[in-house]
Amino acid sequence: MAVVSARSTLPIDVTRIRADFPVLSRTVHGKPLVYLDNAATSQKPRQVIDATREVFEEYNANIHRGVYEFSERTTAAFEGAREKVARLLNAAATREVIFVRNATEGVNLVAYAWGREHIRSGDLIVSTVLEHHSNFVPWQQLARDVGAQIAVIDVDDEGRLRRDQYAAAMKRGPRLVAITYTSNGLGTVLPAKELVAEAKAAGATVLVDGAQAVPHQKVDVRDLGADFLVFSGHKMLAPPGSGAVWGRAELLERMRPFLFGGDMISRVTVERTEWNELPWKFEAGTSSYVDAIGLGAAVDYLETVGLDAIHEHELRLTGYLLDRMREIPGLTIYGPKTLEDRVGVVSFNIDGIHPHDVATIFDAQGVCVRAGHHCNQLLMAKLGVPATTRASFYLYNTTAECDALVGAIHAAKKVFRI
Amino acid sequence: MAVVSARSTLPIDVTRIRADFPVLSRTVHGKPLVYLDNAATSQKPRQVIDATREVFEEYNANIHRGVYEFSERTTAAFEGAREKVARLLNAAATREVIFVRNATEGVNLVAYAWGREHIRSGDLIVSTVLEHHSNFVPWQQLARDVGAQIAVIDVDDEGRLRRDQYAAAMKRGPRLVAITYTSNGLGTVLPAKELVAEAKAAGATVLVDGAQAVPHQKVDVRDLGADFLVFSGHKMLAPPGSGAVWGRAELLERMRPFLFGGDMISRVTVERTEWNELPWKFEAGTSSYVDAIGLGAAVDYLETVGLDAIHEHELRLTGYLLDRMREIPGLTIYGPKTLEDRVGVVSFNIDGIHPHDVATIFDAQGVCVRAGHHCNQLLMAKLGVPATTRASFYLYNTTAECDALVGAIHAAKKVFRI
Amino acid sequence: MDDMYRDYILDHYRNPRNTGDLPGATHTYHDTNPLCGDEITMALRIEDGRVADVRFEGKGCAISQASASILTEDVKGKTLEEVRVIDRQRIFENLGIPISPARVKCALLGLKALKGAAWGLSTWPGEEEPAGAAKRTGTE
Amino acid sequence: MDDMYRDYILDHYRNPRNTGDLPGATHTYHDTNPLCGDEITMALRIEDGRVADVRFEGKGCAISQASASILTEDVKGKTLEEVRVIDRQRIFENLGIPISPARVKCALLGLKALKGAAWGLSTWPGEEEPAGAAKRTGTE
Ligand SMILES: Cc1ncc(COP(=O)(O)O)c(C=O)c1O
Ligand SMILES: Cc1ncc(COP(=O)(O)O)c(C=O)c1O
Repeated sequence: MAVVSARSTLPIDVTRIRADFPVLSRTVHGKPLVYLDNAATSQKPRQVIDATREVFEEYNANIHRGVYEFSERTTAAFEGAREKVARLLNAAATREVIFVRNATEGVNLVAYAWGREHIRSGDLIVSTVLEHHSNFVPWQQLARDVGAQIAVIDVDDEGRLRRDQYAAAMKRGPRLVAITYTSNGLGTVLPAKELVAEAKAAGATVLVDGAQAVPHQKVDVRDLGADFLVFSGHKMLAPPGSGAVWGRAELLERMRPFLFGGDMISRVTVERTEWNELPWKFEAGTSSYVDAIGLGAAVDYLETVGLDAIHEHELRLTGYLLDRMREIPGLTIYGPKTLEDRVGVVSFNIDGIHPHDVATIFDAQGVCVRAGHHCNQLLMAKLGVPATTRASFYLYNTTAECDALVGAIHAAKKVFRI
Repeated sequence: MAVVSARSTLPIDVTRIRADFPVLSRTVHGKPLVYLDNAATSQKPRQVIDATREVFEEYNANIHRGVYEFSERTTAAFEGAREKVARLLNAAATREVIFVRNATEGVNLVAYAWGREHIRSGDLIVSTVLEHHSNFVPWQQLARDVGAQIAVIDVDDEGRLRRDQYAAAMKRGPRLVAITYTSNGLGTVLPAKELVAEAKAAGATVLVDGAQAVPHQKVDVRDLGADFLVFSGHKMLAPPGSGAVWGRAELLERMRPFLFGGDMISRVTVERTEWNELPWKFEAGTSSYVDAIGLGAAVDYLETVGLDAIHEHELRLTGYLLDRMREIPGLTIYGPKTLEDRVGVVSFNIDGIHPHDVATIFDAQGVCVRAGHHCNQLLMAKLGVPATTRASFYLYNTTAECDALVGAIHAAKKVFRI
Repeated sequence: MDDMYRDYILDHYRNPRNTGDLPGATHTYHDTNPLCGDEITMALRIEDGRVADVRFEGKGCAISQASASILTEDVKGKTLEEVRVIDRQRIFENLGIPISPARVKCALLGLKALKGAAWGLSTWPGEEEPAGAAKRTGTE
Repeated sequence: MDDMYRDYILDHYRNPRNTGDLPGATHTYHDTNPLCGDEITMALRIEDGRVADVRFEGKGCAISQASASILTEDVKGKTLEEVRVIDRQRIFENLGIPISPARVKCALLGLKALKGAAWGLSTWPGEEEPAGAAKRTGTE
């Protein structure tokens, strides 16, 4: 099944884009790769691969404090990547961007460095049933340790957040609201700006999990109004090991550091330590500076294509796939029925076939999807299933790949004689 | 100044090795690169660069739980890297190896997950004046938070640990002993096995900072007898972002996780979370799996050359450089006078020239060294200087590079009309 | 794929043998694979050191359910000594189909529950993965 | 390198101008660059809105000490308004030598101490690095 080029009516030139991703021309079990597991991780364009290789081959040295040219070059590339991320998010200042390994470490950083200082016994933390474990378990454990409560806001039958429940929770004066922007399990896009505004009006500090949003649409932290935003580079064309916490400088300034060690100090004596300035105060030890430089190259790539165009492209693919899947009997499709509040992710089950069997059969067709709970066990419990099969898009996917997925669904039914 | 090949009497074939490192043939300010900042970070051989690129170009997918071939391949490469590290350290089990970003995160993991559970008010933590900030500040902060005490063992005039002070501290029944194996500031190699034995006899839990040892000599954790060992991949030919904590399984099993989120759970409900098995219990979120795969390739490379041979090679270079530097008037050389307890690092000052000026002048000659406190402010205070100039070796360095360094010292004196 | 989802596999999946309650069970064990939600309960009636009867109940993928079903057929009538030597290799042979690394846990869930029932052990001779095999766990 | 460590730089380093105690100082500020241990104390005597006298004391690298020494010559007699507009560019021009990114903090330490003395401020118009410049901090 050949992957044909996108039509010119699509908002981006997918054929050209695909040529930038070496892995996309590989085969799996003799079939062309159809990579539809982008919510788990994205593939990388040559521009990112080359940026990281260039560091190693041309000028690698440890960053910061090296009084020689290679260290200056590597430092400039690393700090330049931070500026790119700050610009991408429209942060008020570059020092508001802290490099971390991934969104998960980002949430933990905030939970340890802000949460353990500010959340007290009896305080309320508001979360949702849509949260990835990474934006739930840190708060659950914090709540357990300090005796705080967690309210988990439910979703309606289409996977949209129960705004009535959310509004009611706001009346209880939460100390912290920790919510996702886009659900990795369903593709639901939450009205993040409105939710943040309600939370801020209620006096809460707000963390937004942007792991599935920052890669797929324009996220402007000043417009969003939250206090913290976290995301992972590996889901947006960058190497695993890159990611960031954006935080409002006033908050970050007042927070105690999370990890202690080299680079985050300004002066150490036996008795006490003075911290470095932002953002380095939160970056202990040798950063994953090559991964971060890769993230900078990924931001360049995404901005060249345009995040609005990418979003539009994914909307079209999602609409196309949903339409094609609705023709197939015996499928359960989860999440919003319209494109208004969803993008990029299609979670489903084939009646009578377990998702693991589905994924195995798809794999034989070259079609890569996730099967499982997607680190969304609260959501799975709500849906009443142990697992789903999930296809998720990115800028390089095509309608032909949607067709391949549909073909794989038919193949699975055939294998199972359904 | 050409970098000539090593003589055949050297224990390793440096000419062949150098050909594997693309960056080593670069020039700086028109001069051949003489990279002597290996204690800060190492350069990377083609084998490591290619291993990481291969993931991105041939089979990248997120690890664990992916029911398709690419994910299986990436998972196998990642877990294979863990097995290589476990074998390198002679760990009793692969699950005793936890991947972290760097040695610093490793110490913090132990400080949070073990330390905050076991160190109580009034307890004693034993550290040394040789510690890198990364193995001191986490304990200092922990001590501050729980009301524990820290004893900082001094060094003698040659930078050897004061065994008398150490033995006296052991009599006080420390809860934790956190010591470096090799000093990054002086190159002193501590008698780690003896120190660990004394600490264990005193009933302490022992963490060894292997950041400067694991890259440069054979470290066998079963022989060493410690409870935890940490190190960074980037100092041993691997990409930044890779590193590990080795811990004894009995301890790791009983420890609560440090970072919470995806991958480290086995089951999440609103009320509670069950943890995954070792080692994944400590690896929350998407690991830096490509960096870790690079670390696996680096271990292969180091084992092919042979860690004993590398150690021998660095001993010879250290001896050669010390001899040549002793001929130069107006130098202060820090650390042990003999090779018995030192390797790989030569810290010095040129009378009348600040290390920053030294490094700038060296840079113009293509010679890369560190100038500063080396994240060793306790040691600098002991030495009574704000900073030193530090040259540090790795397997690809040559006596010709030592000569280049000596030439640069003369050049610095000339520039300063000394 | 027809290699893997053969008729007898699908038959065991859809019409599992030896299911339901086991009256007079002497040993019972429930195990899960939290990654995919597969669950299996194994119940044994051991008499004179032999598996006089065995039943299982479960839900999950075709591989885990068929593997458990086949396993019950295999162990019925065996001595505990004979049961003890059943290893992962035997399970794969019983299944008679290629099992990719990601599906190993599915294939072995029944064995895990069985060993739990018979010995209440969490390790079982021959159940461990051979050195070099990567284990699977759950993230995205 | 002779570009950088010119005679007048070494001369200012070895024979710094305007050093020592400043009797009747109206403003004093001590600043350090903890990365290299450089230290500078700037003392000013401001009279009628002018720098009637200035002295510094410090230790550190040639660049930081020469830069501070030259700066004291530059500001003596200036009005506070004139002092306020001294920016990093001016410092580089005063030094008259190429300053690599890693040495910028050295070059600017005197200015930082001066501004601290005059205004007790931690930011100073024109002291910020231009967008795109990487800052230096300390690790290995
Ligand atoms: C002895 C020692 N410990 C710890 C570290 C910290 O290593 P990293 O910055 O990779 O965490 C270093 C690095 O300089 C070191 O030399
Ligand atoms: C919504 C959401 N949050 C957090 C994460 C965790 O990301 P990472 O594993 O990169 O830390 C993910 C990744 O799946 C996600 O989809």
